[in-house]
Amino acid sequence: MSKISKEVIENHGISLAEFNMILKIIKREPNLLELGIFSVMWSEHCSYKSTKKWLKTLPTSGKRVICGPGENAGIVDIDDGDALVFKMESHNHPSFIEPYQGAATGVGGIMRDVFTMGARPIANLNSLRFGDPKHPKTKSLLTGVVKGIGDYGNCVGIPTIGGECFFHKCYNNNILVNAMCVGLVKKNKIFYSTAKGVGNPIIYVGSKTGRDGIHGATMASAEFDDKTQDNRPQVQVGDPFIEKLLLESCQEIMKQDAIIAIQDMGAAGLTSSSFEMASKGSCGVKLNLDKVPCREEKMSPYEIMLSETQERMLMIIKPNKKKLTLEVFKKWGLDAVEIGNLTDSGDMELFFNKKMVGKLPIKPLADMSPEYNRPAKKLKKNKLKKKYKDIPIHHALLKMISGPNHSSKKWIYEQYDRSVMGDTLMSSEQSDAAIVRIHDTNKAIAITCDCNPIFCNSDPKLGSAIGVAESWRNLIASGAEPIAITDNLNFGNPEKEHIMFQIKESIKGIKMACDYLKFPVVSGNVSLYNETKKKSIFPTPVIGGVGLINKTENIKGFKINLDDKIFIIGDSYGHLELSEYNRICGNNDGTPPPLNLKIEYKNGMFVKKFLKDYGDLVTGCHDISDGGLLLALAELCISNKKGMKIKLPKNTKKLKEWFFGEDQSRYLLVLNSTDDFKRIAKKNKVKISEVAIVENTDNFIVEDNFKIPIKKLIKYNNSWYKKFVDI
Amino acid sequence: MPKKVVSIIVFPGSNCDRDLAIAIQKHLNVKTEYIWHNEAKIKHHEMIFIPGGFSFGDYLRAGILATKSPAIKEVINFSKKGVPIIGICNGFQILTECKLLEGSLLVNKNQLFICKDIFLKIENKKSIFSKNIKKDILKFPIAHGQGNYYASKDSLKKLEDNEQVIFRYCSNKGSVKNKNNPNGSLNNIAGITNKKKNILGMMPHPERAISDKSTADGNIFFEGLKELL
Amino acid sequence: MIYRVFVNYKKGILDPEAEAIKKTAKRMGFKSMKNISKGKFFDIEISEKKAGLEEIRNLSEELLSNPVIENFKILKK
Amino acid sequence: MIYRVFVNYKKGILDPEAEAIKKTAKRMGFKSMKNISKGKFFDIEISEKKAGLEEIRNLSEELLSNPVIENFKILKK
Ligand SMILES: Nc1ncnc2c1ncn2[C@@H]1O[C@H](COP(=O)(O)OP(=O)(O)O)[C@@H](O)[C@H]1O
Ligand SMILES: [Mg+2]
Repeated sequence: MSKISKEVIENHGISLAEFNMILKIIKREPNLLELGIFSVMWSEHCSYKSTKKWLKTLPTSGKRVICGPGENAGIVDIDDGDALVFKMESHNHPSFIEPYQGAATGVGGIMRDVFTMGARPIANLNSLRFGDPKHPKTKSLLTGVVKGIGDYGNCVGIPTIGGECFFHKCYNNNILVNAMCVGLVKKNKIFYSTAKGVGNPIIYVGSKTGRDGIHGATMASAEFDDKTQDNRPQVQVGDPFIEKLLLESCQEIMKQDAIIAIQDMGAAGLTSSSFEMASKGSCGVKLNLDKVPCREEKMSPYEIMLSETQERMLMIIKPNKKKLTLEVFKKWGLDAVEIGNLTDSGDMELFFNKKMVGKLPIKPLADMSPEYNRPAKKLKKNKLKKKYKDIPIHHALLKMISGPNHSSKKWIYEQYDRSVMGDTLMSSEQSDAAIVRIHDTNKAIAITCDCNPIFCNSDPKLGSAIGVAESWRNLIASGAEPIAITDNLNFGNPEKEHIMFQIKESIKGIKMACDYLKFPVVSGNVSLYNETKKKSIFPTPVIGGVGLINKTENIKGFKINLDDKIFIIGDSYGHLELSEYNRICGNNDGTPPPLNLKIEYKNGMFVKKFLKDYGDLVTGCHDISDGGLLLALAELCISNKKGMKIKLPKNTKKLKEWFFGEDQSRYLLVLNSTDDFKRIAKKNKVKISEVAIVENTDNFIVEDNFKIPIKKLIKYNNSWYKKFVDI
Repeated sequence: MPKKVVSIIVFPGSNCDRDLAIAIQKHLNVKTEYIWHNEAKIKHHEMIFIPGGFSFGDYLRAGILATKSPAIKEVINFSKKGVPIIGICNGFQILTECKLLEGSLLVNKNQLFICKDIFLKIENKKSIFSKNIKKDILKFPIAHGQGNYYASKDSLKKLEDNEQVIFRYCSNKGSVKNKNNPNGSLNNIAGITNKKKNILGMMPHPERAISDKSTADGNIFFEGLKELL
Repeated sequence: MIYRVFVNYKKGILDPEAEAIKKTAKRMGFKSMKNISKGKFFDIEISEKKAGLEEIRNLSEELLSNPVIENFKILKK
Repeated sequence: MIYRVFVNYKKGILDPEAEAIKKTAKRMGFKSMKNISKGKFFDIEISEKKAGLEEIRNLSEELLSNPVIENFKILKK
């Protein structure tokens, strides 16, 4: 074996201290294959070395939690023997390099994480961040990513029902593509990844292994430089057809009591999947790498172990079910092979053509993986209060609804099959959360993705807490009981003190809000080094929330009817700093609105209970988030193609604050009868005020101020994407 | 009396098979049986459905790879005997690729996958599939990347003259205009039959419109098939 | 032995992708371009010589092209 | 003057479509087929002679092919 040079070690992203640790663990020099294995296992992506210490502080248990972080996805109980399996995952770097394939394989990866656990995926969502629309790459990135997400999910036949899309120049060279998947499983049919039983066969199934994305996992842990754009071998091509076959064949085998443990081959492919399974079960593993089905000629053990070819799974099978298992895979036309078996050695032993080519101890490698307490320091902000122009209210509204961030996302979501499987009740343009029915029942679940990077950039702790609160609020507004979240923490380079500060603060904020709202974290993902040429993205901790709707009659969306009255629930202070309004005026300074979790909880519980007990009185419900009250009202009108008349507040001197302030913990309730509502709100000491009435008009009318024809609102709202992608 | 059985052909990559079975059972008082594409015999052939999805990944051209499956040979045999056959979405694409139906379904004019609710005008009620539909305009979802119906001038004329066009994309009031055409189909064609009128192919998904609040017109479509069994 | 099969749309069939490329190319300033059309090709490696071409013709007819919309042409590589 | 631009996947990149076609062809009984790969081609008609080839090269690089996963080749027809 070749001696390992300093350069080789460096190329594997392994620090000197880490290399010394390796020597200590195996008590000799590793060969290249072993070094490669260490490098991927200890990469940021697989080992979470910069964030592990902080992630451990997150609240992960609750009365509905069946499985928290640590498995392929989190699981929560939704009664009647049903459970939901869900997780979010990023594919940021690959999507920047090849948007179509990068995004597609991101969707494929997260679906495998979910169906590995025995669940059938029932909904996909995605949270997207692109650069300035004026940036020359933005258009092709947007079109490629959206098509990639759509084509993959559509082909597998899982509805893509929601998400978010946001443009900002901080993402010019580092776009974010976070995909979330939710699956349904019977509580007593969950599969885990803990390997057990000496001698049991290890079965490989799925696509043949190629040289794709070797070192993909370490790439995700390294900052971009200009050269990265020419990095060819990193690109993996997705095959949604094989994914569909994997899904169906695994579901079929899972009915047969054949599988002891199962795990998808995600980042770091065969290496991490086999290591993790063995390590969880305190087993040893023997693999015959020449048995692995290969797409290319002459693939080396190194390439086979590190390949990131998509659509592959690894499973430990009961020996007496081996034949049956292989037959099922054959029926589905998939390559399935026994590539090794479990041992009691505690080691991973790798053979190639009958020769041992690598041997590593499993437990120490996992247990002694690096964990850093990286230094963190707040960056001093030099406040530049620029002069900016104050835009009149109705101009501001039109500008907002016709701009990139608040235009109708129709161009995006029409490319996603939302109706397949027949259970989509609301996709995310019809309600604050997307809603899908549990098949053949009267139950449904609500799902939402949220993050306000503008807030997080100014104050990562508060901004992240607001993200959690907004997710919680969205679920309540749709008529659900919030259950739990998954998170996707997207940040820059953690080796920089101010970025590490953002990460720690953000996790603190998530913890604070989750604790208070009893909204545990059951799974998640971390994506670091989202940074190019020293420019980092804004901290973007995306929160994916899931809630339960007991009866589909309780679902609320953006509906309004003639003569309904619209009330605001919660206090309005008129916080304009960092608001969408200020931004379109050219003012980007300030702090996010304060978040009082006690009031958040109180208001939320009030709305939740009112929707449950007096649901008949409520036509629709909507939370107030960026864009403030006026945008929330305009969205209701656009969605219903109906007009309304909006009242002025008592203090007419602060109209902009009233209409565009982004104070937290507020909802809009659309009521067809108000007496009970007023009485109960008073009893609960919840602040309410009537803000609008749905009249027989084709206009969006602000009393004594202005009116805009609804047709015009809709036209403005629909124009941006069309123009942008069509130029 | 034992229930009659309707066959649904399932290919690797089909994904509307379950929902189709549910819709059929809900309205037609029959059992449904899935026929795996590799089966060379279709036992029950009172009526045959080919569901939507992405058979064989829709690689090469949507539907073409599925036409090489043994079960399709059976479908072709039964089609000659006059067995009613319905292909929805991918099923329609498969039926054109194996030449049981005229024409071809090209990539949508805007080159994008399109998923949305559309309105369908029932062009004529002279086919066994349409004569009992108790409405003139139906609202169904579409979800396809290749639904742009094309046929040569001659065959198009024959289709029209012979009243083989069953469904056209239209407005909510039934007007058939270019702006109601979601995918570029010639003459706004959304569904056709063969010359003998025992085979129907259509792009929209009635099986996805049987319980949703936004449209339940699929029920009307399936009710209309009752007499066939 | 490798044969290359070319498949393209028949005359008169509107190809939106080619149209879009043309539009974009014009916008990007490729002025000399008068027209653009597109197609697919398949490189097929076969083992024996005899009957090979016949098989490839059948394959092209039955699988690789759709006669309603496409033409094909076989060349030896 | 017409140039034909050939675009295909770089070596080592998975082509799931070609895989699916190969499997089906085998099922159909085309036994002599050993391998199949695929690509696209573009026929571009240009007006003037000079600088034409240069323009086509740029077009191929920037629009017709995706340099991350594809190669291209230009031939005069
Ligand atoms: N930010 C986070 N919050 C909570 N759990 C997390 C977070 N990041 C990762 N995890 C958990 O760590 C485990 C490993 O994640 P990951 O490496 O992404 O898994 P996989 O390889 O299956 O995609 C998972 O159980 C995941 O849920
Ligand atoms: Mg996994």
